[in-house]
Amino acid sequence: MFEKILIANRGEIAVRIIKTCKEMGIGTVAVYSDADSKSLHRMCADEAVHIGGTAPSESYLNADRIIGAAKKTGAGAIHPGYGFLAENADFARLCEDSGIVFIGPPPQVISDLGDKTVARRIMADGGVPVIPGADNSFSGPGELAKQADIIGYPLLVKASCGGGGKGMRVVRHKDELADSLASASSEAKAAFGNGTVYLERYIERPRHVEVQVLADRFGNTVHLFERECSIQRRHQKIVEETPSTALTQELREEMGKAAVQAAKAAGYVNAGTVEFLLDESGSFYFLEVNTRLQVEHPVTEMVTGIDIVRKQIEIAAGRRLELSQADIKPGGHAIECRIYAEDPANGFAPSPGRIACFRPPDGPGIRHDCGVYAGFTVPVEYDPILAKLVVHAENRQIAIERMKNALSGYVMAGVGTAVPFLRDVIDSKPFRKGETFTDFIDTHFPQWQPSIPDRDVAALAFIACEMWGEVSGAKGAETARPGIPTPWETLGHWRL
Amino acid sequence: MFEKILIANRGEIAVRIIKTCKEMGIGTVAVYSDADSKSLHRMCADEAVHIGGTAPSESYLNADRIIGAAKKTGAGAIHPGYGFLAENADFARLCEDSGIVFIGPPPQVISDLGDKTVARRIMADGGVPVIPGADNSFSGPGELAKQADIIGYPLLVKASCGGGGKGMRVVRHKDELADSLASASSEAKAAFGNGTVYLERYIERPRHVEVQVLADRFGNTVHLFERECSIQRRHQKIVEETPSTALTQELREEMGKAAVQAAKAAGYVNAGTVEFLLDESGSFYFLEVNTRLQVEHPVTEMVTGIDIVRKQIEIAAGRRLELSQADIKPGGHAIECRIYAEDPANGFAPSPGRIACFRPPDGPGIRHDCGVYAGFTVPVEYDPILAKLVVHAENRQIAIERMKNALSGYVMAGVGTAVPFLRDVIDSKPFRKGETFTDFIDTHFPQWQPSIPDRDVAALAFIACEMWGEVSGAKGAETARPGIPTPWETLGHWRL
Amino acid sequence: MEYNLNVEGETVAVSVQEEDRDRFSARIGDREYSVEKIGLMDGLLILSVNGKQTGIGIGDPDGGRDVVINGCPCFVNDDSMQPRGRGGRRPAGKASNMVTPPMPAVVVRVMVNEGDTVSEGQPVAVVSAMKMETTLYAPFGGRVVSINAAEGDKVSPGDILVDIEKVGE
Amino acid sequence: MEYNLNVEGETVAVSVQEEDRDRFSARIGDREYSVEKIGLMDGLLILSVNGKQTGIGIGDPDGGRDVVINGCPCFVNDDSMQPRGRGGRRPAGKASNMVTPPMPAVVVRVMVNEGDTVSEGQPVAVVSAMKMETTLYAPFGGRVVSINAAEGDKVSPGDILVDIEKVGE
Repeated sequence: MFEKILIANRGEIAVRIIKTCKEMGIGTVAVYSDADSKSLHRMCADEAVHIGGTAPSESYLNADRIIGAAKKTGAGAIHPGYGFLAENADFARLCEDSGIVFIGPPPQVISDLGDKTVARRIMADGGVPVIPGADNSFSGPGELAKQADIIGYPLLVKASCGGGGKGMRVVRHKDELADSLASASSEAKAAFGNGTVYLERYIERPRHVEVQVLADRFGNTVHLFERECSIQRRHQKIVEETPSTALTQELREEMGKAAVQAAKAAGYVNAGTVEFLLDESGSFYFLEVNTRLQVEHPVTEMVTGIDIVRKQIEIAAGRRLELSQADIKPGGHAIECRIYAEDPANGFAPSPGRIACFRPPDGPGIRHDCGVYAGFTVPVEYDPILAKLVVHAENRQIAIERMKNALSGYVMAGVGTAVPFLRDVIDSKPFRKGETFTDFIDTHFPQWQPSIPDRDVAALAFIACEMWGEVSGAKGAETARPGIPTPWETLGHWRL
Repeated sequence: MFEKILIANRGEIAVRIIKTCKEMGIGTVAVYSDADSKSLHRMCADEAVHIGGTAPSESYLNADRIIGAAKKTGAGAIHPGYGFLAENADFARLCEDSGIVFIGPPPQVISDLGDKTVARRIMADGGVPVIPGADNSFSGPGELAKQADIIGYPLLVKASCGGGGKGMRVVRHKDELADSLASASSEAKAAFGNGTVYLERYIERPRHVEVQVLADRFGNTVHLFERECSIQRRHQKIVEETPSTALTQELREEMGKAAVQAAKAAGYVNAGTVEFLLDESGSFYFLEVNTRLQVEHPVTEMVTGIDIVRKQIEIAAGRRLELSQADIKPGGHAIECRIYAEDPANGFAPSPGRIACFRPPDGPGIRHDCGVYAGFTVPVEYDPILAKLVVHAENRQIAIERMKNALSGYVMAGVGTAVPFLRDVIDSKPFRKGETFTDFIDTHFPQWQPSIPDRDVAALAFIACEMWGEVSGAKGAETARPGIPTPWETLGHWRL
Repeated sequence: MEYNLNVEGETVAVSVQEEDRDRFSARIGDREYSVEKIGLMDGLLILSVNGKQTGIGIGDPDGGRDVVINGCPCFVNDDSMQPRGRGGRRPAGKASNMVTPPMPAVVVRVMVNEGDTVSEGQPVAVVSAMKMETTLYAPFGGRVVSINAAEGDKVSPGDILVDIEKVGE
Repeated sequence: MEYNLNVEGETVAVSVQEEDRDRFSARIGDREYSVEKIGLMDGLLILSVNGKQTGIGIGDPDGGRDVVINGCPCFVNDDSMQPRGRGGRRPAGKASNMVTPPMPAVVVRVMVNEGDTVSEGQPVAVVSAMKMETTLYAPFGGRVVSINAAEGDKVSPGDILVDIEKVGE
């Protein structure tokens, strides 16, 4: 086993990885940028190396400096977390070349799966369902019409060189095809200088369902069941859960098998996530493989009891996966809410700044993966994720009640969060019914505005601070004893 | 369902019960004594009623005042927690008579099971194994010799009116019996004025294994598997875990069935715990039923995902238990360490006082049920339990590593705790091997003394406070901004 | 004592009567309140308001307080008191007549030069916060008088990145 | 600067050289240390000692500090400085020549009266803390000069509950 691991990341995920390393008796090296000298991940590690400026290119994306820090501290392996260099095949290769173990899949697997067309081909060849569509886009209108019959309706006309919705048409009936092809092609030509289009099955009201897999170097591959991640805002997941309300036990096993098949087809080693689109009929299609630890991995950990980071480290160290598929028996229901620094009263705009007051909820079945602390200034330069609130309970209904109550007890001031929004989402009828599709937010919360808490109580709380905060030096002193803060001395902090 | 529940307890268990009530949308009423006006349980509740003086008889044991508080606030039910009035049949009856639901078993069941001889008879009649012994102690030496042959050796000669080990003899061979009977009888006569003795099977190196049961009013009774609670100091449990390393799957099911049988024999309703002694041969014997929520219930909650307090409330409200035995599938391994206010450097003497610094560990698979906070003065008048640290992991080995690391990160100053002792216990070879018998502490830790942490680092930390604490007013001020504490203003608290 | 507080943009007038060291009564409109200080626990202020206990988180940004009740923060300041910080933190409405970022941000680029004529709604600068870019537009047509920020600068709400002089009014 | 610290009953002499605002170097015996202040997070002081970072909990009882390292508290005080509190918290050894409780406690009963003659080891009082009773014994034979505590009194280590005058010495 490694004696020391460098964590090439920051924030909550770096802190979370450090925790598992400590449990395993492995030394931890944090790296940090100028903006992060007081960051939680830096303080939690056994050692910390300053690797450069605040800009990611000068620090967390700077492969050479990170490798340098690993060499300097004698770290035998690097855990990349998610984001930054986590899915960078060149970095994985550089680690290998430097004699440092990259905790993730082999570089070739990362680059294969990072290329969507290569990944699609690998999966199709491996018998994993992909979204039906023309793999050859250089066909004439006649050929496309034939393909359309094979794919079926509704289908999507897409510009080969397109993006941003330009040159894209949803075709619901056969007789609309010719017109759509013509208009899409002409729009594509105008926009990208290339009118080539191709066809793909259009998935209506899809769900985003992904499957966690673990694979060792010896060909043992298992899955840890699914995560339902359909609730997204601006293509960013905000609520995840497991099990998915959309899956029958049969479909669950089928998708699990498909994920294992996908991992095997790709020659996958370490922890990874196979993402699928699931349509309303119960058909599912390969979307992509995330070749790293996923933000939402805790929900899987809570229902299976398996520490995925520990497995990653063990696999990277060459250990054999001692788990068989039959050993993995998920229990109960888990939900995660991502706590981003964002201002729900201001269109969810990023909300960096200094955390003036912070008290996350705790209690049975509550996990809080967190990268910040009271007094920390959340930098403007990095991802807005501050923490993840995760709950586990006997069943989905109790998990919802637990999450709702936990969100009600989430105290953060100084930096905005979407906690009130998340609570409304969790507590909504469609969520309670499990009607979680990727259009959930647009459909059910298009114009959400935060409700103001009881103004009277807010005013009275303000007055309470003014009144009882002021006396800390005077009345408070009479009960003060050396070394022991009276409450009102403590209160004095935030009223200075 | 109840609109409001009064919690007739204090400390960590009151806080824990309040959390489940909040998740269920039930209002909470705390009661508190003079010494507890600043206690955590009081602050966490929606309402709080001062019920009297610090002495338990004036407050937490005062049934009339508690009933009065429930009536005043309109609480429809009372949860007694553990200790205080939890196993008081008269109190349960008084609740009933006052039209308030007592969250626990019926009064008659409490009183039946509270009487050891009645309980033993109920169990024996119900086919639950009890410790073999003479139920009639008024037999002559000849009769006793015959009984001895039936009971088998080793056996225990016990004084009928005895206690404290007086008039007690372990008899390992038949030929020692006559001498032992004579000497025990004469010792008993000298000590208690009554030389009557009786016989009981002597259980060597027993384990204390208990089974959690849930029973509704409709005759549905299930068990939630076992808890191993053999590690005790002065007959007080300090470490509990589930599953027990001593049980085969077969024995586990057998004990579970016996516990359900015991509950049914007693007419049990609500959550209860059937305690057994387990000997090295795998035979187990009924010890007693705890007719209440158990201190160590969290380990069961962590492996089953079931909130036992929620079940208690639902059952008390007349709901049907929707769980069948087959639904309950425990997963992983959980360990609990009790954090008492005690000074390991001073023979584990009670250590009340003001908590000067407190930061419990957190992270994946860690639960901390806690009744105190930084700045709170732990009263001298009540139980020394401050908190319970509970971990859950994929298997026992990882759970041990998790607990060990969590204990290493447990920061409490001002009040002593046995954290360093617990860490040594958890990390010991016999514990790791699962050799947990009730003589564990006496056998393996008879003369334990805390090891001093690195004196140099302690000295340097002290100097760091002196040096950087002093400048808070001067150098610290330059970076201070209104409303935002600099670290060194905060540091100023504990150096005042 | 009388307070005129601004709670999330609305004025709340409170009449307060101190009862004893740990207690005051208050009237807001025709509603009567009895408020008791229960204590401070883990950074939360515990109050009893008419017998109902609440844990309240309190942050203290410039010029007011963030009061967090049931997970929802809400900004309260006292218009009648001296501002203790740099003035109100939150703009009363959208500061739509200035080229200023809506949140602390870093300047990605400025697309105009001093002396340029700009039309209303023309993009003049892009700022970035937490990997999300926001384009700032000219609030009205006019002439660029000065550029006050360069690429890479850290800027805050209220900082005028581009000064535009209205033309033809 | 020179420090003479008492760490859990043993003297540790430290020679300290301030390097800059956030850093000092120190020598203890022949061991050299470089100490850096990293920050304060959730009540823990984060230090780097020779490049190894540690989170340290610090409490401040009378006359010294409780320093918590890796879950183990350890009491440090500075013998060379003025006591800032009521003097050392912990008795140097067992205060075996006084009738005083080993921990804060409540008096359950006093079993002797003023003027009584007691013999060494005779129980003279029982105190209770957290539901555990502790019997206090006469440290030597003598005559009870005064009783300073009554049933129900809260008492602390150092409080002499029963004054005994040695006889025949």
